[in-house]
Amino acid sequence: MGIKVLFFGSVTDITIVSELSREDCADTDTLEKELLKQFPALANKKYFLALNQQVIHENCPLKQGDIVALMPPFSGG
Amino acid sequence: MGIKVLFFGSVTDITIVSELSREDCADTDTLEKELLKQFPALANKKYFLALNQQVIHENCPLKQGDIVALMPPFSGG
Amino acid sequence: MSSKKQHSIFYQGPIPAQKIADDIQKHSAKTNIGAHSIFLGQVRQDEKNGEKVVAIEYTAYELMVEEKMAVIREQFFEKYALTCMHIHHSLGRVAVGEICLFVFTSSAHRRDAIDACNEMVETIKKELPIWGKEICTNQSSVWKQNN
Amino acid sequence: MSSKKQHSIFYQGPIPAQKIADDIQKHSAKTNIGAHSIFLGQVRQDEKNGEKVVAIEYTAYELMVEEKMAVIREQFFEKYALTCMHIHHSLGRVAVGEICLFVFTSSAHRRDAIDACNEMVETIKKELPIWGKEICTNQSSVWKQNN
Repeated sequence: MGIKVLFFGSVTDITIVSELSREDCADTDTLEKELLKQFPALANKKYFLALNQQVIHENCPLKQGDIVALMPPFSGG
Repeated sequence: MGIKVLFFGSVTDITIVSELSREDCADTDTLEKELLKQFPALANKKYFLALNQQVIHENCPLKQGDIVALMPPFSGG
Repeated sequence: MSSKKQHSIFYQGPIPAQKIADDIQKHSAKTNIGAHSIFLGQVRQDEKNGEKVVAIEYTAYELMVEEKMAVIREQFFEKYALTCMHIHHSLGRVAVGEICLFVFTSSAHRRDAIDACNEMVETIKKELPIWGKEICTNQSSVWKQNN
Repeated sequence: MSSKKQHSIFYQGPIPAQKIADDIQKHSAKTNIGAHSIFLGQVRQDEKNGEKVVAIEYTAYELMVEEKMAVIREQFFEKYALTCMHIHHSLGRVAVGEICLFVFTSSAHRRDAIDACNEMVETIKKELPIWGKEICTNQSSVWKQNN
């Protein structure tokens, strides 16, 4: 089932796709490094990470079925 | 044209009428004394006076055409 | 639709929900608006001396209300960056569950509409010569008191 | 009509004024309500890089919004004496002049409805993963920023 990565808002201007899958990944730091390699423009982008719908502020281990989201600052309302 | 006296809210429970006219009256203090004679229960009633739609806190001279209102505390909304 | 036009705030009987919808709809043409704030007063089924309230009957010193509102309206448009402000208060009988007060403010940014709406509700209750008489199931009545 | 029932806050496209009227009307049966507070967000015709905004396109991390709203809703019902609270946010395209946010709180006494409504508007803008993209006359677009 792998790890699902979701992109939102202005992050999708960089990634073009709104979603991709990784077979496997040890933790969120590793995932971010891989994403930066794939989408170098993310380096200049302000965004938060959410793991399974919870905002995270430090490295978290990943397991099969996890969902990681890259979210720029919210602008609802 | 005289002086018009208006009664509002719970004051009308005492006066029954909502309006009356005085031929003539020197000032609001005199008017109040006359009204208290006519409606003694007003003595125990909390109310404000308005002269020509302006709340007044002291004695004011009256002239023909003036409108005096006896208003209990407001309870709109 | 002029924002500062003065007309009577009084509405005979309850204010229909449909009027609220129509008033909101009218503002879609005002494209500088970003926020609307609305307060609605609804007649609550209180108990007075063991009897249930079934309606409130509103009376007012209408001329004085209009004169005061003209001044208050000017003050609000000076204090807040409002696009428009509409106020409607019922006169006569309003049954439990029906709307008796409708305050509607609009502005480009939300703080003006919200703050003006809040302050207007307090101002109406404190400053306007309007009286409510709560009518109970047994036909008894109690003059409403604002807190 | 259960006050704490959770259902999606999302509404596809603009929120019609008629829906607001219908929602208000439904509350006339709740006779313990004395006050309703409503906030409406309307898409404003801003200018971005000299181009007029014609619409905002909203997207959201819907699953996360629903999970967050369930928690926020519980917190609000603990903090405020609310009879009910209804929140609707548009997804997709909302043109200038149309309604994109509808917050509706009700309570016996006015302070609870008013304070909860105000706080909810701020909470929605700060806490919910929703994004607005302003679409301009020349088809250019700018990601909206909340202040």
